[in-house]
Amino acid sequence: MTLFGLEITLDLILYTGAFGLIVIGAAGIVLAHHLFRVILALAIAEAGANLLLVLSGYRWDAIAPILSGSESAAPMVDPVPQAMVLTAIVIGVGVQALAVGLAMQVKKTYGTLDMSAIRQRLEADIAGTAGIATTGSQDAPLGERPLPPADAVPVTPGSSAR
Amino acid sequence: MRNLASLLFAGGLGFLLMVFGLQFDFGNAPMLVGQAIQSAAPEQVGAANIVTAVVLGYRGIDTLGELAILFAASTAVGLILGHRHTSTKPDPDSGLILRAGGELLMPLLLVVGLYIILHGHLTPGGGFQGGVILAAAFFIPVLARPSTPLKHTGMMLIEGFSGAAFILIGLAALYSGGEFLQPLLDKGTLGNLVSAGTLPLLYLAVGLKVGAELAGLLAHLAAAEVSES
Amino acid sequence: MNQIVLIVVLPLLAAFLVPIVARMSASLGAALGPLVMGVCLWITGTVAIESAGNAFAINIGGFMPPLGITFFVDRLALLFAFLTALLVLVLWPFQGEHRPREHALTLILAAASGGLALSGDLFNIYVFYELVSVASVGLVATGRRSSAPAIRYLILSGFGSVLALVGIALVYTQTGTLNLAHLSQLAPTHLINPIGLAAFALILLGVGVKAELFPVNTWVPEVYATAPNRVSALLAGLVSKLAALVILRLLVLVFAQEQALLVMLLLGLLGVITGELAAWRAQDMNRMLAYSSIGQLGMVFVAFSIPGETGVFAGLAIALHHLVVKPALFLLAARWGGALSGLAGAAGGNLPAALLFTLFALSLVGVPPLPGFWAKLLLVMGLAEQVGPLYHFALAGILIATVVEANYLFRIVSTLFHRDSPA
Amino acid sequence: MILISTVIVAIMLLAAVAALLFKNHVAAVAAVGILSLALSVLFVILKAPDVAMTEAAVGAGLSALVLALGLRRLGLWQIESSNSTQSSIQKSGEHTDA
Repeated sequence: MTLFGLEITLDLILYTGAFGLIVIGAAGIVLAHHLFRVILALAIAEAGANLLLVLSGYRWDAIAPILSGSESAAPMVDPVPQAMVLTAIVIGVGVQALAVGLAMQVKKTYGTLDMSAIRQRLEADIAGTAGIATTGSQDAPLGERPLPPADAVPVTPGSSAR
Repeated sequence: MRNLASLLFAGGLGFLLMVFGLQFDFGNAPMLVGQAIQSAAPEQVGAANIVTAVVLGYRGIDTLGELAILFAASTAVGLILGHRHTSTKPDPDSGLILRAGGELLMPLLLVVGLYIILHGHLTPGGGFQGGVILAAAFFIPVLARPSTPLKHTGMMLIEGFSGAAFILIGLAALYSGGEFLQPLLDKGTLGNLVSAGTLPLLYLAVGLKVGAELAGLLAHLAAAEVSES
Repeated sequence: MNQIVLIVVLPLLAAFLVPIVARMSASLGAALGPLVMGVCLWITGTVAIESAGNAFAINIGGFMPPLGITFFVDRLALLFAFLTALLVLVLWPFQGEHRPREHALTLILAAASGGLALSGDLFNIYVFYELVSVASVGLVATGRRSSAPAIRYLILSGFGSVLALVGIALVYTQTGTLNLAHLSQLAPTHLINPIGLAAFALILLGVGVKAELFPVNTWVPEVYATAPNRVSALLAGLVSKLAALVILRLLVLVFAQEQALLVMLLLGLLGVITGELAAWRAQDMNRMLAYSSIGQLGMVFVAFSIPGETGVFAGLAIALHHLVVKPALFLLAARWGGALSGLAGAAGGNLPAALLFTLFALSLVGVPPLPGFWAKLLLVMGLAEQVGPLYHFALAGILIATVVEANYLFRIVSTLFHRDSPA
Repeated sequence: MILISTVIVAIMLLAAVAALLFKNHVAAVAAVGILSLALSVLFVILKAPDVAMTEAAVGAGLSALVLALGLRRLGLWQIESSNSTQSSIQKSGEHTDA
C-alpha cells in the first residue's frame, strides 16, 4: 500500500503515533492557557515517549517475554524497554498527582488557573515581597526599557524605612 | 508571536524526529543486553516473566527509585495540602447501593490485587498493576463515605514498612556477602508459584507500597479544600 | 567497598520510616535525618580512604555489567557524594517547626543526589533525576507563596524528562544497551551520527532543566525568589552541579563528537550572557543571585565544551567553587533579602556577615587571590588555547560577562557599606 | 495487524488533539482516558502484556481518577455545557476555556 509515493508500513504508522503524541503534547504544554490543560498535555507527551520506548525493543518474529515451559528457545521481544516503560508509567502518574495537588494550591492562592494570569500575579507577588514597586512587565525583552541604577529605583515606604 | 514560534518549534521537532524515526531499523532491535538477559534470567533470577526479572532483578534499584518517587509525590501532596480535615466540609455520603457495593467490592479487590502481585513472576502483572488495584480497594471506602477519612495510622504503617521491607531484603543480600538486591533464597522450579527466590517477596512489598502511596495520594486529593471564594 | 550503595539506600530507608518514627517519638524522628546523613558522610569518607582514589564499579544485584545497573565510583563521584551529604547536613532544617514530611523529602533529595553522583546507567540516571525533581518541587512548595513557581518548575522539568526519555529511547534503539561504559565502547560506531546528536540534544535539554541550561532555565528566578532560602541554596548549590556532572559524564563517555561540543558551547555562552545581564538588571537580592547562578552554570558548560582535560578541569573548578559560594550567598542574603535599594548601610547591622558576603562576592567575580580567580583563569586559558572563531567569541563573551558581574556585585557591596540612606 | 494499528494510532492522535481542544474539562479528561486505553491495546499488539496491564490500570484508571478528583476540587467538574445553571460546584466567574 502506498500513499503519495510513500510506502505505508507498520513502522511508519507506529512512529507517526509515537512522535505525533510527543509533538501534540509538546505543543499543548507550550500553548495551553489553562493550567489543567498543561497537565493533560504532559500526560499525552509522556504516553508518546512510552510508546517510542516500547517500539525500540520490538522484534518481528518474537513472542512476549514470558517463558512458558517448553518453548523457551523462541525469540522474544526485548524485555528491558518494557521494564523501563513500566517504571516510567508509574513515575508519570506520581508526577501527575503532584501537579494536580499543586494546581489546587495555586487555585487557592491565586483564585485562577490561567497561565498568563498566574505569571502576572507571580511577578507582582515576588516584587511585592521584595519591596519593589512594579514598573511594568518583567517579561519585556532585554534593553527595551531603560533601567535606572539600583539606588535610584523608587522604593515603597516599607523598605526605605530601614 | 510566542505561539507561532512554539508551533514552529513543535513542528520542527516533530519533523526531525520523524526523519530520524524512518531511519530506525524497526522490528530488528539490537537487543545486546536484552538477548543476554533473556538467556541468563531463568538461571540467575528464576522468574518465568522476564520483564519481572528485569524490573526486580537486573534493574531493581530503578524500582526502588520509583517507589521513592511515589512516596515523595504522596509526601509532597500531603505537605502542600496539609491536614484540613476539620475545616473541610466533606461531600455527602453516597447512596446505599454504592456503600454496600463498596463494602462488598473491597475484599474482592484486595484478593484480586494480591493474586496479581503474587503471580507477577509467572504471568503478566505484578506489583504495580496489583498495587493499583489495592489502591482502589483502600480508596473505595473513602469514595463511598467521604465523611470517614482513610485510616491514616494503618496506611502510614503499610506505607513505611513495605518500603522498608524492600530495602531490608536488599540489605540482607548485601550483608550476607553479596551485592545490594542480589537474589536470595532457592530459585525453585521455573514456573512454580514458590520460585524465583526473594522475588515474590519483593513484589509483595512493591505492591503494598504502591497501593498505600496511591491510596494516600487519592485521599489527600479528595480531602483537599479549595476555597470557593 | 560495596557499602557505598548505602549512601543511596539509607536515606531512602530513613525517609520511608521518618513519619512512623516521628509519630512514636517526636525527638527521635527529628534526630533520625541528621543522624543518617552523618552516617552517609562517614561511609563516603571511609570508602574514599579504602579505595585510595582508585575507581571501581559495583554491580547492583551482582549481575555482570551490561546486564544489571552499575554504580561507577571514581574520585569525582565520591567527591560529589561527600559534598551532597555535607551540604544536606549543613542546610538541614534544624530550626523552625519540625515537619516529618519535610525531613522525608530532604532525605529523598539526598538519596537521589547520591544516586546521580554514582549511577553509571542511563535509565537509572533518569529515575534518580525524576526523584530529584519530585523531591525538590515538594520542598520548593513549602514556601509561603511558592505554589505557582513550584508547578511551573514541575511542568518544565516534566517536559524536560519527556525529552530525555525520548533521547534515551533513541540511544537504546541505536545501541541496545544503557550502561554508560558499554555505551562508550559502542558510541564510535553507533552514536557518532545525526541520531546520536539528536539524542544528545534531547537529553541535554532534559537534564539541562536542573542544570539551569539556557533555554530551559525560566524557572530559576521565580523559584529562587519564592522558595525558602535553604531550599534555594540546595538547588543552586547542589542539584544544578549534579545535573552538570551527569551532562559531563554523558558528553565525555557517550557523545564525544564535535557538534555536541559546539551545541554545549553555544547554549553555555547564551546562558552566561543572558544570566549576567539579567542579574545586572535585577532589583532584588534573591533574583540577582538566581540570575548570577545561571551565568555561572553557563560558564561551566562553556568550559565543558573545550575538548580534552583542560575543559573538564576548568568546568569542575568553576562548578565546585560555585557549589560552595552560592549556598553561602543565599544563606547570607536571607538576612537582608528584599530589594537591593533597601540594603543601604545594612552592613552596620551585622558586620561579619557583610564582610563574609563581600568575600564570597569577590571570589565569585574572580578577584585574584581568591579561589574564584583560579577557576576562571583555567577557563580563560583553556578557551585561549583553542582555535576557531567560536571559542574566541566565547572568550570575549566570558570576559565581558565578568565585567558585568563585577559591576553588579560591587554595586551591592558598596550599597551594603553605604553610610547614608539613599537619596 | 497493520489495519488495527492504523485505527488505534488514529484514535490515539484524535483523542490527544481532542483532549487539548475540547472546551469541557471533563470531556478532555475522558479523551485522555481513551488515549490511554487505545495505547494499552497497542501495547498488547506490540507483545508487551505487562506494559499493557500497567497502562490500562495506571493510565486509564488511576490517572483518570486523579484528574477527575482534581477537576472536582478545582471546581471544573461540569458535565453539561458551560451555560448550564446546575453548577453547585462550578464557581461562577471561573475561567474555563482551553
